[in-house]
Amino acid sequence: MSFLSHLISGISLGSIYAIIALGYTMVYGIAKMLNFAHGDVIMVGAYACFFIASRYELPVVLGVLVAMLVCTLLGVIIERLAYKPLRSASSLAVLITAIGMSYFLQNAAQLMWTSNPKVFRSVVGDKSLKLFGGQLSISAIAIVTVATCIVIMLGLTWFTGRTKMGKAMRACSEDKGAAQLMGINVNATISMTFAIGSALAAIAGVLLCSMYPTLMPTTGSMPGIKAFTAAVFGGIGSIPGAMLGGILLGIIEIFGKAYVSTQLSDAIVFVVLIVILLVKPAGLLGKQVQEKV
Amino acid sequence: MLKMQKSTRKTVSTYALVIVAFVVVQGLAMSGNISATLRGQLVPICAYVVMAISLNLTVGVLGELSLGHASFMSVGAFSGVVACISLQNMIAFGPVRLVVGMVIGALCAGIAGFLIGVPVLRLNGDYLAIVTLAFGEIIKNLITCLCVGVDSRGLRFSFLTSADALKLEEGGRVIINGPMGIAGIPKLSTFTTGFVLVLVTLFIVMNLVKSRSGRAIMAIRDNRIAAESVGIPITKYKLMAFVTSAALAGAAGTLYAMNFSTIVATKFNFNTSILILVYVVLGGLGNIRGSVIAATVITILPEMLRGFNDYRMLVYAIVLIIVMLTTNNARFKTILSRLIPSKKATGEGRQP
Amino acid sequence: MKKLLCILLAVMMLAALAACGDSGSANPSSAPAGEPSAAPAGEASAAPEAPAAAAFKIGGTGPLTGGAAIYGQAARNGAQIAVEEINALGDVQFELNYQDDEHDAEKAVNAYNTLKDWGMQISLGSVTSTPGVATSVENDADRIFAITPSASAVAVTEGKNNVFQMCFADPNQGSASAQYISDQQLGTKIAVIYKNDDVYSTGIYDTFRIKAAELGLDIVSSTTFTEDSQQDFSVQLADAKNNGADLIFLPMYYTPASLIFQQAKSMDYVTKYFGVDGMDGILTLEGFNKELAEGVILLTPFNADSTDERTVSFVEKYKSVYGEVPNQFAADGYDCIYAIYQAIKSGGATSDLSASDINDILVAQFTSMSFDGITGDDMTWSANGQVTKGPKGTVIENGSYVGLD
Amino acid sequence: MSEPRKETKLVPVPATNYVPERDVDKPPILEARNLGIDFGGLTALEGFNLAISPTEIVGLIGPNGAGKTTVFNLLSKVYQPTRGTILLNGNDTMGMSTVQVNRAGVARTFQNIRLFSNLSVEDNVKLGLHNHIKYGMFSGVLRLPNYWKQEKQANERVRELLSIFNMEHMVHDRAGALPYGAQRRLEIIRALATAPKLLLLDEPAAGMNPSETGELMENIVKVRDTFGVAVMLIEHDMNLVMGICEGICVLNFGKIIAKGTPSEIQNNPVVIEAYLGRQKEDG
Repeated sequence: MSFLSHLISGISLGSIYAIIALGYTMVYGIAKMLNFAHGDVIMVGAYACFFIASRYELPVVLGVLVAMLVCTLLGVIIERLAYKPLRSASSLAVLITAIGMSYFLQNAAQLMWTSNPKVFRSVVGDKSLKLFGGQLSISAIAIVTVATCIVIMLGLTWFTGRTKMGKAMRACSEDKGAAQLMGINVNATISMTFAIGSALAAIAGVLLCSMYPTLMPTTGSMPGIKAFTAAVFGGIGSIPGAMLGGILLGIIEIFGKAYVSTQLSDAIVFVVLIVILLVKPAGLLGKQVQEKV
Repeated sequence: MLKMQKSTRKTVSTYALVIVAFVVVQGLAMSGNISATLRGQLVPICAYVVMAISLNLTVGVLGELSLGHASFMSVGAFSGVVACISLQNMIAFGPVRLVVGMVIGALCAGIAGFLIGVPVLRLNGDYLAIVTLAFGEIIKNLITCLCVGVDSRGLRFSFLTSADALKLEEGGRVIINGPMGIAGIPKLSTFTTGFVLVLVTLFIVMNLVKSRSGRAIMAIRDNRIAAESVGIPITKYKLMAFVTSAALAGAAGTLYAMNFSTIVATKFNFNTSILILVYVVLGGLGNIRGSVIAATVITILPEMLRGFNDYRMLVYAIVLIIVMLTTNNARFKTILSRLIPSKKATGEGRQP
Repeated sequence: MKKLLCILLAVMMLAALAACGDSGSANPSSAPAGEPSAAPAGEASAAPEAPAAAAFKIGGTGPLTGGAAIYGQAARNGAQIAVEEINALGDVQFELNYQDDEHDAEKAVNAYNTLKDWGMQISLGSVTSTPGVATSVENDADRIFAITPSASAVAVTEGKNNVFQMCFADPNQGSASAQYISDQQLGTKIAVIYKNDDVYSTGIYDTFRIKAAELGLDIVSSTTFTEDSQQDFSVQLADAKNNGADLIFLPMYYTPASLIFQQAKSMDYVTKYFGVDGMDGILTLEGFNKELAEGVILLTPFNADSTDERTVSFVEKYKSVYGEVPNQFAADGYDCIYAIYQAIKSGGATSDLSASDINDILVAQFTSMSFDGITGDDMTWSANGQVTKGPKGTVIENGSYVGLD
Repeated sequence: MSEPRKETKLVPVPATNYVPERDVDKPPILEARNLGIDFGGLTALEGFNLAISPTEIVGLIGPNGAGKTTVFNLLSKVYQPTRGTILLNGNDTMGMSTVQVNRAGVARTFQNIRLFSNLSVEDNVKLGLHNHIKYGMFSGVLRLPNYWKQEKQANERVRELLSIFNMEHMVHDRAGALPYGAQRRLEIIRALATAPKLLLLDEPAAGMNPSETGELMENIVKVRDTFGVAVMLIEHDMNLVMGICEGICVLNFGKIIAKGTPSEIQNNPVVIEAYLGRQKEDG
């Protein structure tokens, strides 16, 4: 029974990583950049939802919508101001700029909202589902998170596979120059990707803070890094890969703690990551691209 | 041969820059014309300069992104300090003990670099980056669980337990106490030793780059397939660059740790690795002199921003973004090059 | 490269200008201590009106940015309130300067040196332990007296004769907690969850474990978390539950503790909790469901809901200035200033003395005086710098702290 | 690998592949037997048999996508063959890496030039000399006497090699900044610097004007004569191929459709239909 409940904790933690990882992987796929500020966009989204839903006690749905709106705008603005001027620069320069942006968001949040933690009120309440005569309980937020994660994954797969905009995104990620020649507006497509990635970040922020309800300016950074790991784990650039990587990471983290050692849990996660990458150098579902000679 | 002298001139100017900076600062310090803040930063600056040069060897010269360079600093710091403390009775003279500590720190970090490098260097690009990040986290986690003590029987180790599991004899001393790290480190590092380490690092890296091995390393960066086609064994040279880089970082770690009375494993986290990467990128990939300057400026910068009080780190972030935008954006670059007449010849670029 | 250089230099220049222009206090260290500061320091932390008489320059370092900023800011704010109160009394003037150390030893030494350049005569050490260990060595070497509000590791005071703590040292808390649990028979099967990359948390746990063994308390589960994994506690709680713990000891700050309470509830795990002084502040968390902490017992020297006159007045002031209920760090900061004030008055120190002269006077006073503050009555300090004050057992009842015994 | 080979015996070397008056009785420097490779179930090359004698110049021609570069990639071990054997000087190269076959005497250039573009011309050639410069990392870092001696020899050798194509004056230029033709020539020099026995040139004349091509033709012959190497080249310029190649091998759809001397190939109806004919239509 404890195995099952650990598994459930792992899956629900992993689903949050998965949603964040989806944002990472989309942006990476198209802009070929590691957007280290993604974790901090999550934090901003969570704060937006906190102010609407917890502090002013407005409807939760409104909180989520406002959070998505705020994050989408923020994502697009960040892209325009900080990343677009570096479109032709080396990927390392963009990486460092993204890190600068991450520092900026954290420090701005600290100045605006203080470093005092806020306790986030779960968007679905603290009900839980009892099974096996109460031996196993699954919290409502865990169910909602896993469901949201699956819906988002399916939605994104549909979006990139079937819609015009989605196809444009895939085209840009394959070859920007060729896409441009085919009449695709590359800049608009990249902005759109950031918008979608950031809206996902808002959802991830709300769910993250509903499950683990302390909110601080640094809340997003560690889940951000772990989700980045998850994205690589699953094969960066691959949407199902991000989902799989996120959930596996969550499960490994919880199982590592439960069955090996809580002291070494961080190390265990990363050891598994390294082993997987050594066996499958492009991640679980990533494509191994061979250089043409 | 005229142009040959030019690249030599560049090397000489890098040494000259470091030596002049040392002489000037040392002179000011002797005559008491230097603030305590700057004086306190001299050793960390030297350590970060060495870190930046050594990471440049991996990122700029070898062309592989490493996000875990701080972990080698960590290995060097902890092993070097353990060596310095346990040799306290054997080597009385501080500077010699420090040098021995640095050599041991470099060795241990080099071994760590080798152990990590052998399996992972066949990965490329972002995958290699994430694996180095992962190793950084693993090393941080492992050192947090490690206790080391010394008594008359020699070094005692224990893992995942606490310091009393070391079962030290009377008069023994706990050196690494798990998460509490090391406290009570004798302050052996001085600006002079830091300066010497910077010179040694410059000597090693610049000579390496301008030798047969360095050429092979740069060839791998520029075109791996072509390098193979002329008979250059990729793994050997990747490993050479990576291990050298790790060993130098280890020596820098010892220097750094021996300047503060305490170090903890969590200091050498992802953020520290990123900070060092910032030095390298700002200074220019493969540009050793740039790394030296960038490491110095970026280390001093947050202290100069203290006037901004709570806004300090916000301003720091903004400065970082603006500097990245201005130095890497094509439009800004052309504007700048119009303002500043550039004498850049063809031979430069990424070449150190 | 040239371009880069120019930009960097320009940025540095700007920064330097800004630094000078803003604080006006970047005087070289050679400026005689006690000289009336020409420009009123622009720091937010400095006294609002330039003191007429020469003020004692008190400096402290603490995390004012980053993840640990809450502790540094609280200590600074608490100390600032005390400084303003004392300055209003008129007999002794203080000038407070708090510098950011980002909870990092290296940055703390930088911050300390900045304060030295400013002409610091008395130091408040560092707010957190790791930086505290680094700066206390400097305090010792420079002979600048230090009393730290909350750097509780033993290594902070160990081997230095002029560094004092306002808070309990970690081992004292650990053994006092075990003693208290045993005396009050709160439980026999104890589970411990601690943060194993944190000096404070492990410091308490180490002595708790030893003392608990002496007292016959059975530690049935001992699990950890780190800075990187402080969100999910389901495994740790399940371990405690499966091992039949009847009390969980939480030597940690209140942020992770609030998550533990919440997750235990969603697991339907009901047990007793025992916290340490870092738990204080949990009730002031914005949006925290106080029912979750119902019945939690903690050993803390400070209680913001106390009806004690000085505490009430401090809490009121703090709320009106900073808009938040002060936590224990703020109270420690406040007490540090008052303790210095008392020692200065009784020792007859004046602000024109050098830092090392003041140091000698304060060390003599601190090791002999008794101090009543808002974090405890009859506090005394041993020669090794550790404080002796009665830990107050406090229980959370109906959403507020209630003193035990 | 498991499928039985159709030809187990040594493939008889077609006499047409040898230049009659030269080396005909010496064993071939390189021999490919029944070579083939599949990419994900798709057969890119099949039944490739060829022998090259020690100082022969062989042309490999065929329409785009015929598998010419694939042959080079197999011979230089960028890809490992799915079927068949490559004998180098009579030794099986099975399991050898690119680095190892280079040391055994195969050097190549690339269709899309692969220079070390951030390094100087000098360094590019020195990298070709890499395995002939004998000092280790420590001599290099510590600048031991051996370093100076070896580097001096290398510098001289670099200038010697560059003089083949009259490129001595470019010795300090950045390779990536050279004009296109010079980059192609530098790549050949770099390959030559490894002291190969077989030089594989992938479209050496691509992007050159007729006078440059003429110069290149002379130089290829000169290189063969002075260094005594065998040369195999892929080229679309028929003047070059017909002008200097002693033997020509025509590929189409991954299969050899003809082998022979230039005149034989020119008159081969299959070749005309499959290759030359089509090229004429293309204009």
